[in-house]
Amino acid sequence: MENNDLILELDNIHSGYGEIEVLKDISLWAHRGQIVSILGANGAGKSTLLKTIFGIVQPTSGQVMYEGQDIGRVSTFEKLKRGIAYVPEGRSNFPAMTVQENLEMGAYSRSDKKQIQEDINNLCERFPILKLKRYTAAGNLSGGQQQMVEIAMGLMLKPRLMLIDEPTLGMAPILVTEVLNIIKEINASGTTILIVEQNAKRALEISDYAYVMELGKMRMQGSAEELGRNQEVIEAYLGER
Amino acid sequence: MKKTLKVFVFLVVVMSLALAACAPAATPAPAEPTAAPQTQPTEATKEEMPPTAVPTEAPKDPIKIGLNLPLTGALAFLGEGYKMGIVLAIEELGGAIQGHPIELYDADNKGTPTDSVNAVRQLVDVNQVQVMIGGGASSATLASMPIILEGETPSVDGSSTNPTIYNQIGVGGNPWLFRIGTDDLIMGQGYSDYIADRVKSVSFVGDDNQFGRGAGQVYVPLLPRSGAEVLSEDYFDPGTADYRPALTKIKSTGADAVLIVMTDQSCATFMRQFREVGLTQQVFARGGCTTGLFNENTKDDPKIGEGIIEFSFFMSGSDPDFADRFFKRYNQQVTSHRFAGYYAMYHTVAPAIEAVLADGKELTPANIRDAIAALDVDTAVGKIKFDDHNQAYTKGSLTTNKDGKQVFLDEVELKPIDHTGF
Amino acid sequence: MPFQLEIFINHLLNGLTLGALYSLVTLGLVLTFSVIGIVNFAHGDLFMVAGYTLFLLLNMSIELPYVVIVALVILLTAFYAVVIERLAIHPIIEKSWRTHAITTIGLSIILQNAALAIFSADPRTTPTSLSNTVISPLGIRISVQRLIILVVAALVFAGIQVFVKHTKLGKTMRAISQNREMCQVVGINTRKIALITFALGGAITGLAAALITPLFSVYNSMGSMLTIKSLAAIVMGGMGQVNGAIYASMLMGMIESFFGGYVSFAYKDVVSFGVFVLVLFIRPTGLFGKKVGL
Amino acid sequence: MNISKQSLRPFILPIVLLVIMALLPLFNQSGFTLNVLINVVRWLIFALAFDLVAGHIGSVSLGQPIFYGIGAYLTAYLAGKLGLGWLGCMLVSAFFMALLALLAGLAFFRIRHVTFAIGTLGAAIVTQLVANSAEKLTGGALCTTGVPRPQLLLPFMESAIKISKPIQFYYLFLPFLILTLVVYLAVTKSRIGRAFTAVREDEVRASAVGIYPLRYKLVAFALSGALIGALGSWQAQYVTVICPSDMAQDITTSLLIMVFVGGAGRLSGVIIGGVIFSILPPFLQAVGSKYFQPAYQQILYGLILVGVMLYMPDGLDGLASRILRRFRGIRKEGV
Amino acid sequence: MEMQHQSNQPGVQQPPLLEVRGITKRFDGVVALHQVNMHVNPGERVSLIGPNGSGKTTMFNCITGFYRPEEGQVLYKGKEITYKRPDKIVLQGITRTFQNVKIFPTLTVLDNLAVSIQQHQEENLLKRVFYTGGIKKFERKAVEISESLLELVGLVQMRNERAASLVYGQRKLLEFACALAPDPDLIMLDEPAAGVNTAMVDQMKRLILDVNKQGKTFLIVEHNMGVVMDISQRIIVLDYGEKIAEGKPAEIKQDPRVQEAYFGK
Repeated sequence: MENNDLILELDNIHSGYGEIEVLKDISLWAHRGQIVSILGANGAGKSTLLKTIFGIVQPTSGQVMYEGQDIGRVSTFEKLKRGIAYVPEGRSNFPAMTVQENLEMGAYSRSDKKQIQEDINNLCERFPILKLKRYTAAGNLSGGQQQMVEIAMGLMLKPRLMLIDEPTLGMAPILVTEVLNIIKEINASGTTILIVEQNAKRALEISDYAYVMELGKMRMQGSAEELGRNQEVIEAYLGER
Repeated sequence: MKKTLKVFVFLVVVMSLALAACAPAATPAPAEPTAAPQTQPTEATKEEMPPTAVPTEAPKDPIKIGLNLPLTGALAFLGEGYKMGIVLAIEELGGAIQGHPIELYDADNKGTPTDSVNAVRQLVDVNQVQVMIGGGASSATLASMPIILEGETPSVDGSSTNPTIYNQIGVGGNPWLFRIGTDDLIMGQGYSDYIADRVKSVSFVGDDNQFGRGAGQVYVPLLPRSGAEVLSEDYFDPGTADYRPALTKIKSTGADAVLIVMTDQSCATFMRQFREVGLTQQVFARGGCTTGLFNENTKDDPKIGEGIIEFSFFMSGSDPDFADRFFKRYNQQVTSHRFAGYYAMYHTVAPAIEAVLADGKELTPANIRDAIAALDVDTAVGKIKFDDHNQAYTKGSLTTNKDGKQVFLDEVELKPIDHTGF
Repeated sequence: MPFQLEIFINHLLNGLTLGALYSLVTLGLVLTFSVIGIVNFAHGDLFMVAGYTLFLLLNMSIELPYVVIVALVILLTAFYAVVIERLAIHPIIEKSWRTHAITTIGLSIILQNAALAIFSADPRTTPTSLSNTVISPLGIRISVQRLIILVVAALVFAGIQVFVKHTKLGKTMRAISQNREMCQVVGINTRKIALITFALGGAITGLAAALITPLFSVYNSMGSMLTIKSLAAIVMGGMGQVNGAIYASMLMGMIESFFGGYVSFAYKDVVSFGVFVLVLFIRPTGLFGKKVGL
Repeated sequence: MNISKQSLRPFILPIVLLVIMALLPLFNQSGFTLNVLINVVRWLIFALAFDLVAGHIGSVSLGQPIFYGIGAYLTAYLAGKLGLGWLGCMLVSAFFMALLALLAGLAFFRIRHVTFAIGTLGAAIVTQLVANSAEKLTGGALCTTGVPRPQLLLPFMESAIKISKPIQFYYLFLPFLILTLVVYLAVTKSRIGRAFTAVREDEVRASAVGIYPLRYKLVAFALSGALIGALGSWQAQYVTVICPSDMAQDITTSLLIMVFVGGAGRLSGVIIGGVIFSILPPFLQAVGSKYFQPAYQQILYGLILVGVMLYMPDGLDGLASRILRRFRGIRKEGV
Repeated sequence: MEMQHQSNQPGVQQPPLLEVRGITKRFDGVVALHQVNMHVNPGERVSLIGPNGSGKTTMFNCITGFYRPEEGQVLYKGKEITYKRPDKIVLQGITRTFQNVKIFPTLTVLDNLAVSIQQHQEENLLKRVFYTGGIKKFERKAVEISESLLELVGLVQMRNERAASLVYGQRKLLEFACALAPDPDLIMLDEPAAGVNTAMVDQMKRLILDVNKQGKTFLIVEHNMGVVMDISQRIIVLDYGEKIAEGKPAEIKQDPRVQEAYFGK
């Protein structure tokens, strides 16, 4: 690995909901500028992992290091300010608000009003679909368009690290390509991306590095190429044998 | 096992609560003075016992008086007023009658039948009072009557104006309940004639409660018989009601006069809006539209209440001296209920108890009942003397407002009236 | 009865003012309901407390101008609301609506009886010089106080529209009412906004009380019916739709005025609640029910 | 039926309750105590019937006093005008209120949750206002008065006894509580109760196992309506006066408090809540009246209520279980 | 695991157990299913696959009566059940599970099963109230069936636990047992292998095959292609609410349209 600049480091994280432990001893590293994907079956704990990093779920033990600092006790608001954005899975926008308003809400933790409007304009230029639907209620958009809005909401923070949960869930293949291309583009402009994907094959295509989770534990890790060639991964997650 | 233990704990709770609640009845409570909120008459009297009373004698048995009144809920103003009058009366009596200290026991009947049953039960069985004052609302009084009968404890009522009660008390079956306030029917005849003499048509507006509705039942049929047409009849929830729609309607009917049956609670609001809409009709009233409280509530603009003619019993116009004493004591104006409470205590219960003591009899509820039935007391508002339906006929009074003050117009003799059909 | 235009206009005006009055009272409740999801059965009692506050301020030895008094009532009521939120609502905010309901019913019992113990059961009037000043445009007599209520209600509703659509706080409130989980993701402190919403609801209730009670009187049990009418308006307007609740309140005012004026006052509340129940049968989501949010 | 410890368990609490209730008058026969006991019986029946809907079906109906009030007014007519006996009145009231509940249920079960609660509250207010305004029918605010008291005529008696003493009322009333408990247990501890739970927890899933949710909701609503209707009928004959205030919101408030503070959907919870909150107000008044004004009693009541909600999240029933668990824990350690 | 049970192969002329004819379902104008035809033969194991949002669950809901399709018919054993209520359809012999496992959390494991059986035991509500002798018999029978099902799925020890205390995998097994409880002919499973560990996936597969051997028909929605390939005799592929392919697992794997839409080539 050429880039040794660690942006995110998880050490022996245990986490869960109430008495149910979902994550068991998870360790993970992400380097600046990478796309790191987390693969695994439903219920493996991938989403919980992202939520734990972002702080919506509190780890019971272990350490979350971001840019060399422990952010285990830092509020989500503060995390947003420090440049971590989180795009949850599913319809995670404000459906009765317009795209414009959704983007403004995405920038909730920022206070520079003028700059926010400028950034929204820029995003609209970059993603024509946003420009087209700028004053339409987000709930009236199609699933793919909504996903685009949600990613754009994350981008409003100009994050250095973006956590994206299943961005292509249930999308048509063409859209999948489009969304993944956007993610790649975001990455190219300098944002580190941690992505949870069910579509393992497509995820590996854009990733630099990948982890495979099973039942709340890390099963495997390696560069995307390595895992792509790994027979076990192919069998379990790529739908081929 | 867990369940059995749970049951055990539960039973302990039930037993302790139930028995604690009943304790006073199981072992008659030692004579403790009641903490009436504004006064400690008993304490005071014990020390200032007049020297004429035999000083060496041990303190005499207390007289226990129960108040069965709506003290919380929508009718709380009524019970509260009663109690103020009663407390003032006890203070003026020196807190005792012939050396027997007076103890007051509260029971909140919330103005509802069910709670009234509970309240009378408490007064009769737990507090074991010798005489009760109250009822307050007609429905509460009606519901408490069987319990009063069974508990064999006399009760004096001042404001249950429902004519139904007349037929059920005294020779009607319940010799324990006495009314010093006259009911709607007794008052209604005279007042209908009075109104019909002056105007040809009337719009009727009343409080939407027992008081307003009960009056409506009497006046709406009586007025046409006396010769005045009733052009509209409306009732409003007291207090928050916006009367403007009704006032607009009254305007459209073009009646010569308005008859309003309202307590002090709603009358000020009604009259304020009456003036706002610009109505100029003569206003006749029953309830609390010329009282001190009304004038207090409209003191910002005395024109609001100007010229209302109100008919009532127990009105300060007949006994201005009492109104002054009341104001001195509470810094508040007299209302009918405050008046009624005072008269029930000072001019009815107290003389009866004195009579019992004078005869050297024991202060039992039955003896007090007989003494009340035999009362013949002259008061500023007429005689308190009960007929065979345990009804006393005090005088009615006509009052009006002038320059923000109540002015006494005339007295009206109230006579027994045929109650068949009620 | 022949149709008289003047009477009709009068009824229309009455319906408008009554509706404005109901909607001012409802507004404070619908905000907390839609943003925090609290069914507050003590709302009317907060109005009552604000009314007594007005009474006390009007009867102070120092005479303050009415505008100052209104501002004070608004501030104090917002403060009461904050205290109530901190003490009683905050600890149970995550619980079911049943817990909310019973806790606020308990609060309502406490407030009503505290008022009874402190102020006695006598109704208190709080007239201002404006409530006795009557003007008569087009031959319809109306007090300035009532006109002020109409104007202020209109301003408040316009203000609420602007607030909700164009300010960050307003947008945040809409956001919470639409998707609570997502709010955490963008960094909204929902607990803090809940407190602010309660304070805002309190302030509006204070404003309503400061304007409305001069026309009526204040007494301890006045809140119950106000709460129920507000709840009915909220449900009829479509569960937490601010505008829906306002329209529903106006509708109730109109029904009471016209049905009362032309048919029967005894049954006006029967009809307005009957309409409410009917609306639920026909449109279970309310008249203006949308799927999500404010 | 194989009589195991398991199957007897649900019956222990009601039987103990009934035995205590039946024996209490032996120790204290004052009218006050009996009146309190009658109120306990009344509220227990009311709360159990309310819980059938609110606790077991999960639809919090704030309109149950409708059945109570109409049952009472119906009885005033049946007993007063038609001279029907007390039992007849109760049965007829129960029948018609069950019917009314079925009709109301068909309309109201289209809505759910808070909307259902507020909708039924609206219906209760409409009913109360109609009772208040329809003077010809109900006597309006002046109430219907003079409902005859029950007359008991058993086969071996020569003439009927007029029931007027509290103790007579009490013992005539107690079997109705027994009946209510039997109905409550029979329904909730059986397969119907299981279906109720299924409907309450997940209507979609319930449909998927073949349960038609509306049917069970209607069954619960009708049963509740019948019991409350009979109760209203009884109350009319006990108090002899029926007013619109008998349908007032306070009743719903008390029910909510008893059932939800006690523990909804659990017999032990309803019994604990019902008994405590029907004894508490007269207790506060009788014992506390020397020290507090009624307003302060009410404030205390409100404070107790809020306190319970804030500090005992699983209700009094849950609290009792927790205390017992701790006791048991200590005992086990000790042994 | 190549266990093709020839004994369960449908006769060629036998009418289908379930037939879906031209079902169309829209939500707010968005078409979720468009003119879909499909059938399931008695004793068959059919899988319904496709990307999320392709209409699989919508199809399940249309068959089981939770949705009312705008067009088309659902026939079960030759009789139309299109607009029947869900509970009626269950009583006719179609049971189902849910994607986001649904059980009754406060009921015990045994009661969860019992409540699934009881509706099938008697029809008449009045009888249920008054005919207590029969109830006891039914109840005994229900417990018997439940016990044997718990044994089958391996939850015997948990019988008196509240269902809420089960872990995710156990809940799935309980839900599966509940689907078997009323002795249905057609069992519809919505993602039976999702979110459980590999051992449990194998257990689930075994269960499905075993139960199928006893003559039950299965219609399964599943994402785990390993499971789908192992247990399906026939696969139907949906995409954008339309049926794009149908056939044996091996054929489906080769189908270019499926490759494009589902496997993502």
